[in-house]
Amino acid sequence: MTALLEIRNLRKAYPGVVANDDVSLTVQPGEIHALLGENGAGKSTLVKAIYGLIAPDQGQMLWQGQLYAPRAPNMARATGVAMVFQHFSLFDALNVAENVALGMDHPPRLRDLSTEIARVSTDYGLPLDPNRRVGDLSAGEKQRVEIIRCLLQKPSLLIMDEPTSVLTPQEAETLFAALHTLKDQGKSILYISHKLKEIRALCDQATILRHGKVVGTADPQTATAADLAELMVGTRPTAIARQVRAMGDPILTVQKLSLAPRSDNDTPLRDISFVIRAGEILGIGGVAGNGQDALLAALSGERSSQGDSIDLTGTPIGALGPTARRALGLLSAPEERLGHAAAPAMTLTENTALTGWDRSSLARGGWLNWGKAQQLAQDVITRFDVRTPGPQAVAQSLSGGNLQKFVMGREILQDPKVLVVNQPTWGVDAAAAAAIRQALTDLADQGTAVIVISQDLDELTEIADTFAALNEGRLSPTHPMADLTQEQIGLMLGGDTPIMCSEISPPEAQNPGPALAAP
Amino acid sequence: AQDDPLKVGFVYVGPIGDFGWSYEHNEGRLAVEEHFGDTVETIYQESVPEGADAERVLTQMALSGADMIFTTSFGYMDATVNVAGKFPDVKFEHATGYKQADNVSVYSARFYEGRAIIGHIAGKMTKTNKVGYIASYPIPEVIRGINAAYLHAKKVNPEVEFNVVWVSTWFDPAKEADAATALIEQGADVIMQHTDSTAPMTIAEEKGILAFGQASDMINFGPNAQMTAIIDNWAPYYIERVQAAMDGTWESTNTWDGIEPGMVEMAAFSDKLPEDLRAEAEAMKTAIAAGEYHPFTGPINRQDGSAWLAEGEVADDGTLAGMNFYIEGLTGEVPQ
Amino acid sequence: MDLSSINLFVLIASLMVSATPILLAGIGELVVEKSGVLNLGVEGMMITGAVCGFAIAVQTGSAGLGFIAAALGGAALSLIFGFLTQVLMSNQVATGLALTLFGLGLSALLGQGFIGVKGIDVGPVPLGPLADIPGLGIVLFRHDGMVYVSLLIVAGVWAGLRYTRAGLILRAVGESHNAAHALGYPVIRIRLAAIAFGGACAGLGGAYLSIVRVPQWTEGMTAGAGWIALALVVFASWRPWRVLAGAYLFGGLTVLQLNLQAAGVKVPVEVLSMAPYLLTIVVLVLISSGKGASGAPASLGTRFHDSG
Amino acid sequence: MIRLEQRAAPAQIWTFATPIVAVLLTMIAGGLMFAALGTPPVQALKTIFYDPLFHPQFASYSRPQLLVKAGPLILIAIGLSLGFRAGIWNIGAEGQYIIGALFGAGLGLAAFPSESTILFPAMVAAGALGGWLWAMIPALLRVTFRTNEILVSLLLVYVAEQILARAAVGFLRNPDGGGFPGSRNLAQHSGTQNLELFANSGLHWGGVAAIAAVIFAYIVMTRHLMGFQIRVAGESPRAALFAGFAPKRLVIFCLGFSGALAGLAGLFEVTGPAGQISIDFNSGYGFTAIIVAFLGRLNPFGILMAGLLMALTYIGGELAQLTLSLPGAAIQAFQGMLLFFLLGLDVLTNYRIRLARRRGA
Ligand SMILES: Nc1ncnc2c1ncn2[C@@H]1O[C@H](COP(=O)(O)OP(=O)(O)OP(=O)(O)O)[C@@H](O)[C@H]1O
Ligand SMILES: Nc1ncnc2c1ncn2[C@@H]1O[C@H](COP(=O)(O)OP(=O)(O)OP(=O)(O)O)[C@@H](O)[C@H]1O
Ligand SMILES: [Mg+2]
Ligand SMILES: [Mg+2]
Repeated sequence: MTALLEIRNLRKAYPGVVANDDVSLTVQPGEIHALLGENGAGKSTLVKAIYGLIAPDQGQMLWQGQLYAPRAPNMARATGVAMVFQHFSLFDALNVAENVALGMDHPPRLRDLSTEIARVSTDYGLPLDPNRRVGDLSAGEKQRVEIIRCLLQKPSLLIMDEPTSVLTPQEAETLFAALHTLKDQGKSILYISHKLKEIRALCDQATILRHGKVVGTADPQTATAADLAELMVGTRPTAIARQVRAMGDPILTVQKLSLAPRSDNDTPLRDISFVIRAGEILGIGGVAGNGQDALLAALSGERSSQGDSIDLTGTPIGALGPTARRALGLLSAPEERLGHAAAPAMTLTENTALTGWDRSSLARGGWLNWGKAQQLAQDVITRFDVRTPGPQAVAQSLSGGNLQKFVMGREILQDPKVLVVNQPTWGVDAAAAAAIRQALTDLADQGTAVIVISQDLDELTEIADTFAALNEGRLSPTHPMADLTQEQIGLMLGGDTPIMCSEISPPEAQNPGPALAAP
Repeated sequence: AQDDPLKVGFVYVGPIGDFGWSYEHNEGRLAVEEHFGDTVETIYQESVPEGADAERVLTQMALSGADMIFTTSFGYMDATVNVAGKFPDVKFEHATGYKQADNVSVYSARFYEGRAIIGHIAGKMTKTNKVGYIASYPIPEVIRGINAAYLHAKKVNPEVEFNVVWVSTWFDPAKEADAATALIEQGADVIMQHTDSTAPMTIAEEKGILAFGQASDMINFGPNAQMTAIIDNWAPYYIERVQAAMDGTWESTNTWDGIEPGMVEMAAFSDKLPEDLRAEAEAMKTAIAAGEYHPFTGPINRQDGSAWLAEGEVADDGTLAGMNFYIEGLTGEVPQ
Repeated sequence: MDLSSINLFVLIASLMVSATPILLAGIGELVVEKSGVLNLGVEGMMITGAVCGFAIAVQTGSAGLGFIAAALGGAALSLIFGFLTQVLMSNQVATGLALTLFGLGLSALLGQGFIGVKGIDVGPVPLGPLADIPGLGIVLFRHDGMVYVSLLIVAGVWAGLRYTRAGLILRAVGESHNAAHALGYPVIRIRLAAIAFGGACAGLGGAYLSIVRVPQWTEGMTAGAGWIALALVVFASWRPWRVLAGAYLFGGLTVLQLNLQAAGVKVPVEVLSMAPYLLTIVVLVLISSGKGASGAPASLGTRFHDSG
Repeated sequence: MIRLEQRAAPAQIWTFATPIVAVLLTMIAGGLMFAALGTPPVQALKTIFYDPLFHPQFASYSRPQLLVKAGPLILIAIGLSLGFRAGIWNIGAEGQYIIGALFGAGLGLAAFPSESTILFPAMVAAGALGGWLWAMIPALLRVTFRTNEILVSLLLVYVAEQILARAAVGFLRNPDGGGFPGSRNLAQHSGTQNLELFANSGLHWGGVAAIAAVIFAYIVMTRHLMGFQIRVAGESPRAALFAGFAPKRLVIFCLGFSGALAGLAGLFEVTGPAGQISIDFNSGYGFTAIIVAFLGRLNPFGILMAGLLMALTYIGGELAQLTLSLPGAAIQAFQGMLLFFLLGLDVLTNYRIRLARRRGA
């Protein structure tokens, strides 16, 4: 049997870094092939070469035994390669059908295409309205657009670069089902992900990259997650360490917090109420697009609400802006690292001043003390093991995981009373993700109230003391994490209220039971 | 050295390609070159804004060795006087201003003499009794022109009406064309302009009505439309002044010349005009040139009806130079 | 004062003529901006079109050839901008302004031999009995060909952007050049084509002035029309029909104020001359205070670099 | 095939070398143009670039004139650059320049013939106020109605020009001027004149203000929170919101600041080199300053250099017209070329040129 795609000794160098070094790899027909590696290992570079987006410096590719050298994506598509990009290649101002049409070389008329999108999307269990504006879609829905766009081309090889990083478990499940269907149809899939669990469940073969080189192959069905992680990083990941601790006094009380939607497809917040105590980690789960961004904005102060809807240790802060809230000790880190939590082209020193100028007294009378800011940035870098040349590096030169560590560290070192984070380990490799989770746990151990908004239930199970679910802008009551089964959580995510014995009734909360053990 | 040619500088407010004000001054410069040949050297600078840059340009011109400088726009007045103060050996000639100094002469043209003649023709030729007038800015020069034309149109046609449109520009072909169109649509069948482009003439030609050229002979643009044109002819004056400078007879003067020495020239009267009207126009021109007739001869009342000039009284140059009122019969107001 | 002397049909007809240069330039710039490029050099391209068009029209006696030359001239000039901003990634705002400066100088040099030369006659398109329809005939059927061409271009741009694949790709490139590139579209080539189209339209607009509306060549004769054309695109929220509406609104106000003056309306002249600008601002405020996004292409004015 | 490859960090050397290379290339291209026009190219280039600085006849006068000419350009460009960095587009500085001049001159004329020593400083304040107020129109419309400030500020230029014309022939006209348009000459009255700082240099307070603005802008942009807010807002508007920087305040500040500086420039010109309000008082500084701002890469010292370079080409161009009879249009085209080269070569700071093979296989 000839391989569908064979890559031989491929090399691609960027100034200062060899992104792919002598990479060889074979994808068989009907195979789901995993490509593993930590941030910056060269995975995206390799698949971009296959898709014709970049020209390799050396090496060859063979497609069913024939020499294959796509000069542009349309050649790749004509050959039978389709790709779902790690960073969306979507056009916000255009609708779903138009976006799909743009990814096809010979699309049918838009009206016919719309029908087809509707059909294929239901077939694969990934429902989509072809007439919606993509800018108004949630991250998960955007991902579906990319996937449907590929599926419509009936590719022989489907490349997916970290497709599940923005999906809920349910969405991921439907995606996996769809991938299995494709596999059964004899198609091959090249699958990139940091989530070892899903790779083990899904893939037939795995190639692991480190620093641009292939460091090994493995059969994910038999290898353990720890084995794979060790291959990727070079060391075994350590488990999260947690102390047994008692919860302190209630610190942040949210009462009937509502926000109107800002556009037709924006999710409103509806009557959100919860209480969090010192030392508690509250995990807020939910499917993408159910109001996570709005909730973070409402808590961080980017969007203001009624003054008394949010109360921080007795001070109504709903009407205050981000700076005033930071002064009172409420800090936050939004989901999008580049362009929201950090300014891409600015240095780490400057990005430290971004949220620290007031609380960390980096400015006096409006005059900034850059020396002090640099010191703080250096502290963050050292304490949180941010891999970067130094505080003078610009934010966008950091890999995703490192930038995320920096953002977290920046807030944590400012000694928050309450820290709110949204998707703290989105698209971050296993080692970095573990470090971030550990940092959040340590913070809680020191008495900070931590709110973790995340779609990653494993993550929440691992670190959260209490759990609430966000569904269409409503927040469920809070329950101790330990009391919840996966099934109950699933119901809560869907907006149902499971029958519980241990609903936490603020503010005189009881002890949340035994501390979670490391998994 | 004695044999060096006399260096004469010219400063223009617009591009010499405007086919209007600056173009005509540059024609004067070319006439000087032609007339004196190697004994003069001319230099010029075009599109010099009237504000802050004028003084520098004049200074540089003086530094470059110019013996004589013509500053050809009103707005250069103070700059000219200032620079003249610093270069007492350089002779300055400032157009259309009023500030003289030992080495600064002023000169201007009595365009209103020409306006009187075209007013007369317009009064006779209009059938709708509506004359359209495209005016630039409400400055004495322009107001004087309106008054002179209206006075003489009214004399021969008591029914005549002037519609004045102020376009707030000296040179914007598109806007001038629009103004001409608007006037014609309002019933005007004769167009006069006191702006620099040929656009109104072209529109008049297109719409088959009558018009008068401004600044230069625009017969090219309105072979059927142009009745005559008031031509700025600076050449005789420039030649005379340069000659004076060469002869060492130059002194500061205040010149306000009209038809007689040829500073204001009338283009050939169109043969579309009736014979007798052409004769009248010629006669008027001759009378003005000979000093027998002054266009502003009383009785003339101001717009509000108050007396300005008594019977037989002739306007003095001072009042004319600063004229900022309409005469009786004109409608509308002078924008203030 | 005699408002009855203002004939509405005639007024509309003349505002169409008055608005055609800015309409042409504006619709061209709309296409450029839809592709994500901000070219502030409209004035420079218009004046270059004006001189090229006039020169060729006079020399060949054909208005059609003149307009073709103007389109080519405008497009050629715009490609200087295209090369600098797309290939060398120079700043678009500054390069556009430099283009205006260069175009004004270049056109004056090219036009030196055409000062005082009479243009050619361009009559209305003979539309037979249509022209005699009362009212409508004056408004719609007595124009020169370019007025109709400009309307066709607007319709073409509208339909092209909305219904064709090329239009979709153009919009996509203007929305996100990175995504378009990732899908394999030649971002730079598409943008260069859009820039050239914009230059050609601006050239036509300038030539309409020098060949039809004025008609003559003089330096600086566009007198700021390019700036108004740029303003139109923003005013129109990047929608073709609104460019038409904006051009006719602005042209209409300009023509109307002259007509009101000619009719002797007792409103200070300065107020009337300011009116087109002030009313445009008022309309703009009304539009923008309503709901809805501005419609600006998301990557307007930003640089694109293919790092692969 | 030639391709551009991004540098890891901007090449410092090219930051300084590109302007020099650009000038050299402009000399070649411009020289060809001058030759085509029948002017000896070397002489033309020498006249434009060398004579204003070193010609025995002109230099002593032209050298200080460089700052006189560059002063308003720098002053306005500095103001604009702050907004441009924040993504706030004031392209109506020309209008603010006019209104600033009108306000300042209006005060001076109202107080005429006062010789009070506080009159001139009060006029300076009035000039800044005038420009600030005129800029507040687009600012407030943007803040309250989200109206596009590019368009409003541009349209207001035309409105300001009408007001200027009306002032010159109407309400500010010199009552002793015999009905001629234009105001009294402010530079000729001790109470209202913008003093020449060194005799015969032409240098006036506007140049001092320009230098001060450069230093002020540099300090604000690098050290002050306001400058930091401006940079963040321009770089990443969402990050600015997250940081808690209020965008509306920034719009008001940036438009107001640029308006005030443009107004100041107008005031210094009307009381100094121009002397009076006249119909055509403004001469495009507000638009040229936009080029200067970008040419200076929105950096205060860059703007200083760019302003001086532009001034050099203006003054050198005037000399070339004078001494070589080059048409003004050729100078304009030449300036355009210089800008093209300067802007185009900027790429070398951030990219290197590489000859790349296409396709490995
Ligand atoms: N356009 C580029 N220019 C320069 N260097 C690049 C470019 N793209 C990638 N690199 C470098 O190539 C290396 C590999 O990057 P690549 O994006 O392939 O990593 P990855 O394995 O996909 O990482 P991740 O898991 O974060 O997506 C990185 O170290 C990066 O520095
Ligand atoms: N144009 C570029 N120039 C230089 N380095 C680049 C460029 N594009 C990407 N990189 C580098 O490539 C590396 C990987 O980038 P990539 O965009 O694939 O994902 P990432 O930043 O690792 O984040 P994540 O995978 O978490 O989304 C980063 O170190 C980044 O700095
Ligand atoms: Mg990545
Ligand atoms: Mg990647």
